Amino acid sequence: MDWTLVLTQAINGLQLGILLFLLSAGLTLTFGIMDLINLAHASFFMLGAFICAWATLYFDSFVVGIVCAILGTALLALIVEKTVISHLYVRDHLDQLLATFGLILIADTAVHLIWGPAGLAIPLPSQLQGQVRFGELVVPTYRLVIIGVGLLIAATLYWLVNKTRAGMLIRAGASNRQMLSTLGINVKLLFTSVFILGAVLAGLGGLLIAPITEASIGMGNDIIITAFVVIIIGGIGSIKGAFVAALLIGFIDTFGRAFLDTIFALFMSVDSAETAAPAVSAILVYLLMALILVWRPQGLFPPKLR
Amino acid sequence: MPFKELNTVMKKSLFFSAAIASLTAMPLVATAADIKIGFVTTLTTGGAVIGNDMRDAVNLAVEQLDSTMGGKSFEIIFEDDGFKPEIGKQATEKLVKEDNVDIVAGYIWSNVLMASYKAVTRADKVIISANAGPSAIAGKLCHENFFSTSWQNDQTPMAMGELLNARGVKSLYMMAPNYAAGKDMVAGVERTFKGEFAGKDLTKWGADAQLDFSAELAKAKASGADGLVVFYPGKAGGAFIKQYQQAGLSGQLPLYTIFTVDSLSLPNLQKANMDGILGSEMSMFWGPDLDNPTNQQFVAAFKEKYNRYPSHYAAQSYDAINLIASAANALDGDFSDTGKVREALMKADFESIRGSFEFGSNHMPIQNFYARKVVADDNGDWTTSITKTVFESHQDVYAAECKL
Amino acid sequence: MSVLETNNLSKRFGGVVATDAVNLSLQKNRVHGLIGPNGAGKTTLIAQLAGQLVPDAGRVILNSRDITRLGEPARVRAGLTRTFQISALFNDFSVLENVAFAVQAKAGHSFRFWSNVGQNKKFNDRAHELLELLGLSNQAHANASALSHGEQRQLEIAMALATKPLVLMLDEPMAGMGAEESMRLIQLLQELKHDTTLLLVEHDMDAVFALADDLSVLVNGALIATGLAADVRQNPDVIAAYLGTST
Amino acid sequence: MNGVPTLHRIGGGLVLLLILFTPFVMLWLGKPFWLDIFTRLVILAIAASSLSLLLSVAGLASFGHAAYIGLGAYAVGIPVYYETYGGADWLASYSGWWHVLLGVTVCALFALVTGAISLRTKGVHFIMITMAFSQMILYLLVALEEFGGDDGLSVDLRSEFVVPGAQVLGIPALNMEEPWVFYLVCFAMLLLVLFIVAKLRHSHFGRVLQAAKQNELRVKALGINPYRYRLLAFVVAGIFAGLSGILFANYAYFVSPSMVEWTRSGELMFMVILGGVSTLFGPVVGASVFVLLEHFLSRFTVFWHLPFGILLLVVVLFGRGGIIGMLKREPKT
Repeated sequence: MDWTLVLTQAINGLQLGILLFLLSAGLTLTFGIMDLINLAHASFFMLGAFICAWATLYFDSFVVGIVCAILGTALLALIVEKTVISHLYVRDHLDQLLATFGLILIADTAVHLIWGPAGLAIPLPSQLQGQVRFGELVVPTYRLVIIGVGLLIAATLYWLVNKTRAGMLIRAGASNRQMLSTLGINVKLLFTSVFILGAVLAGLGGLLIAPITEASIGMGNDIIITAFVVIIIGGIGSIKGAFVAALLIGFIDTFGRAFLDTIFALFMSVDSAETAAPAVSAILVYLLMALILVWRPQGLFPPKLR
Repeated sequence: MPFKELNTVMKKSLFFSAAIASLTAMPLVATAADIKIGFVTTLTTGGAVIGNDMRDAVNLAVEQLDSTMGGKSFEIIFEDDGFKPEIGKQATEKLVKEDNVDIVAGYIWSNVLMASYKAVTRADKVIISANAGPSAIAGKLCHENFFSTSWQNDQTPMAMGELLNARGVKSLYMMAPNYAAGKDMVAGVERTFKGEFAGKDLTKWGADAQLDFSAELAKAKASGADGLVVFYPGKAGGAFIKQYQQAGLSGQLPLYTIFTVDSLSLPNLQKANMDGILGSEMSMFWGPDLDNPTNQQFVAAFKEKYNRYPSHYAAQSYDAINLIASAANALDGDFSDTGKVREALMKADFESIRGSFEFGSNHMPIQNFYARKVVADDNGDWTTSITKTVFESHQDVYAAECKL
Repeated sequence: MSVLETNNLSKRFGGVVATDAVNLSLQKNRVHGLIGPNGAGKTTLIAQLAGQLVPDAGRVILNSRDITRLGEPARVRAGLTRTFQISALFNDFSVLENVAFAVQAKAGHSFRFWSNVGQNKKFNDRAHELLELLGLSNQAHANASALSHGEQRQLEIAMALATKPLVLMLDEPMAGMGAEESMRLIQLLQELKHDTTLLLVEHDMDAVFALADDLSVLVNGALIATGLAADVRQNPDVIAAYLGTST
Repeated sequence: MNGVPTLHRIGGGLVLLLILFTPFVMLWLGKPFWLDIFTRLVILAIAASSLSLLLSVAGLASFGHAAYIGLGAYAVGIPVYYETYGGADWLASYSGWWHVLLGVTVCALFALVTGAISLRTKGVHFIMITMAFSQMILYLLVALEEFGGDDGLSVDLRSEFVVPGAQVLGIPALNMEEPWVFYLVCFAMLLLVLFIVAKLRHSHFGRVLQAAKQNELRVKALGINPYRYRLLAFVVAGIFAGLSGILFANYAYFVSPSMVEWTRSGELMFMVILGGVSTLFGPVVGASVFVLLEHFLSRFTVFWHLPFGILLLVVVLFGRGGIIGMLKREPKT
């Protein structure tokens, strides 16, 4: 086996995992604390990418684009939380699924009407366009940026959740919702903040990946299901679980795509291996979830005292 | 009490029923046109980029024909396939049964076409594909009422294989989406390419298509191939080109594309400074600079009206409407006898953007294929330019399987 | 004769001992009171007897049969039924349907798909009998959620009785009841012990002393005294640890 | 006794009659397309009713119901494909009886296996694990290259239902290719499914499901383990959804993996909730409104997802109990 190739794929898996983590972190928090299934998380992923792309092109600066995207998704999240989401906290999961699915439809059509069907590309500053060389290994600079930024955000989140008072409340909320109100916390404010935090993280994920894949309509709808798989595997409400599961799935998906056909070709014809491998690697993630749920119905790291 | 309740429920149920009934009975939008042409394409989702280009070309043709063909007024009824076979099939049924159109055209995607064409042929009407050309419908499933103004899927990649031979490529890596057209493309290249395959990848396609090709690009690079061929229509194409450049492969692993780089993606790529694509080659039956009067008129009119280059999707759609118009002229606008419509279409007596147009026995065009290269035009806008003719009067290989 | 007994039943949660080698023995057709201060582990003990919690060690024996490994539904079918501290009813069902369903549960498997269960005479008649017994007849067609708190407690018992238990474990049945309702319930339980055996967990000491033939006292997960109610009440440890301070 | 159930029956009967006759009236008015729309409507109503057995009766939010529609559809598509183009003689057939046998068996087995695993989880985990199994079917179908993979498979002929000996007695065979005959077959299937669901709802079995939906703890404390009852409900619902898939393949002359996408499962849920979860006819009303709305909105604009999404929000936020719930509610005075 070619070790540079394996290493390259490992970096790709890490990048995918980080992206999944950005998306899942908000999802697992809103889920754990507010008991809210939010499909519309996917829309913030998309909106982050579109706003960033639009602002980058308009102001001709990637940095301005990022700032606009963060502020924009935060503002939109605030509006959506106040008008729709806050009414859903007391509803059952089905209502939440449907209402947030409705939000996705609205957001997708709105983006089509505003920016057209084509999607937007984000031009990268030239410093980020190149490649970095580690001996044999050549890695696109921008992918390292994604990984670096993602790890930084993960570390910040870890600090926020584990070392600050706000984080204490978040953890308390994720493990025991009743406790919050007995502690005399402004629950509404906490919920709104957590929702916005989650939305901004999703938007960050979207704008980070957009220079690679372009901002396109429904780009989040594809990945949100995987993000749900991540938080289920990681244990609902657990940031640590989301991180571990996101990386796990990132690696499994990438390595599955990269090497499964080679492995399959060992015991079947090359042709059937090449068609079977993508399907099987697509199934791998769900298979993993089903197995983990059978083994540990609460996921890998369920918050205690649930 | 029960009576009161009964009353309310009855009233409300009746109201509900009346609501359904009145919705159902809603009069159709009255249309005055004599000839109705249905056009099924993708107008929502990311696929709408292509669909809009086709619609623009159709509207240009309608404008140039002044909404008359064969002395009769005509109109186009556009339907959205939502990028999904079932929705396309449903839209086709609606065109045939409710709008009672004379001819149905359009169809970007092979799977949508395959799901839909029987709805048209069952009603003994004619269907004209303005893009999709799956092998089945060119071969064993060919139908007398089916015509194409595009190509059979295998032809363009076969031309690519030939082009690769001419460019001296010995070892090839190929990537395509894992669906029928993708596999046809791989098979097409294999048919004519004389070197060996260093590897190939079929990636996930459909609603949740794979857009991150890092894993595959790494493999391609490691394979030691001296050429990379990709087929990624629509938004995946743009994503691919970016990653190709970011991975630092431009200049190292020459890129050849099939239906990936076109007038739709080039402006976007230019905006994102993806100059790695400049100079890359593709195979195609047509190009904006193809030298014939009809084409030059078409490209100029399209650019004037929409302020951009037309894509081949647009060119094919433009041809489809003009082909229908030629049949209308031959039949004085009377489409009631499907047999006669077929005969008239078969003659293909119209000014094609290809220069000349001829149908094979399976109602697929017999046509030239060219190599095109990505260049900047005089205004600095990126476009493609024909560099050589790869095939002359090429017929698809499935025509032999068609028993028409 | 002992109907239900435990041998060295033990359960820990992390470092906390919730049940500490408990040896409990219930005699047939008697009321056995189980008392102890808050947090003594009464509910945990009941949960282990009912099969909701698996003990770390020890055995549960019902009618000389080891049921330690049986799941909750199987124990109920074997004759060991519980009521809940907080009423656990089917709120969308009527009162009658609640009890009829409990009767249905006792009647054997419910893989019957055709006949309308709401019109099952056997179930409804038995349910009416039980409602009569608990004094809920006039509420039979009300929604369970519409009952008053005390009535819900009674419905809870009616449902438990529908399973014809050998041993009925009552987890604070009087909680939240008015004085009059409590009196009625005490009378009822007195009569019930002729047909069944009762384990009564209760905070209302008057009720316990009025009803209990035997008494056990649980402190910090361990039984500090068990035996005839009259004897246990005199036990100095019990007076010191519990009665002296709590009442 | 309480009068409301009877009233529901009257209202529901009205809706069914309307569904039955509208397309024929439209056919008579020269609008044959309505037969298509209503055929689709009835097939989706079957699928939604089967889901309501899980969702409304048993309280099990299965988010993978589309998988059974796909399996049922391929149980028609694959045998017809082989019969038309040769191969796999043991499977190939145009016989509708064979398709039904195959579809029902496959759906029942799939439901049995995945249900046995899924029902060990609760709440949102159940939602996600059912979706995961459905995604596996999706990618499995995509991988079936022989049957068109992602592109799906054309079904050249509809299932043939030949009753042995019927011809001898002079009864003509059902011509499923005739749209109105096919419509009546679908409608009859809807009646059958509704009848069975209604029966189950009020049976001993149904009461266990309803009780376990309200208070699982108590059901166990009464000596019943709801697991096997739920599993059976899961299998029955799967079979009915499979039947709707068999009809769908016949209706569309086409099967494809996109029938199994998670959004399809979501749409089915929407139909059940739109109509009202606590009633027998809710899913029928929900499916009707869904299909008609989709049709009319998409005629006004290609951006019909926008009003549709808004409607979804409105129904969830303000229309508790769905349409039937709103009909039942007394007007405020």
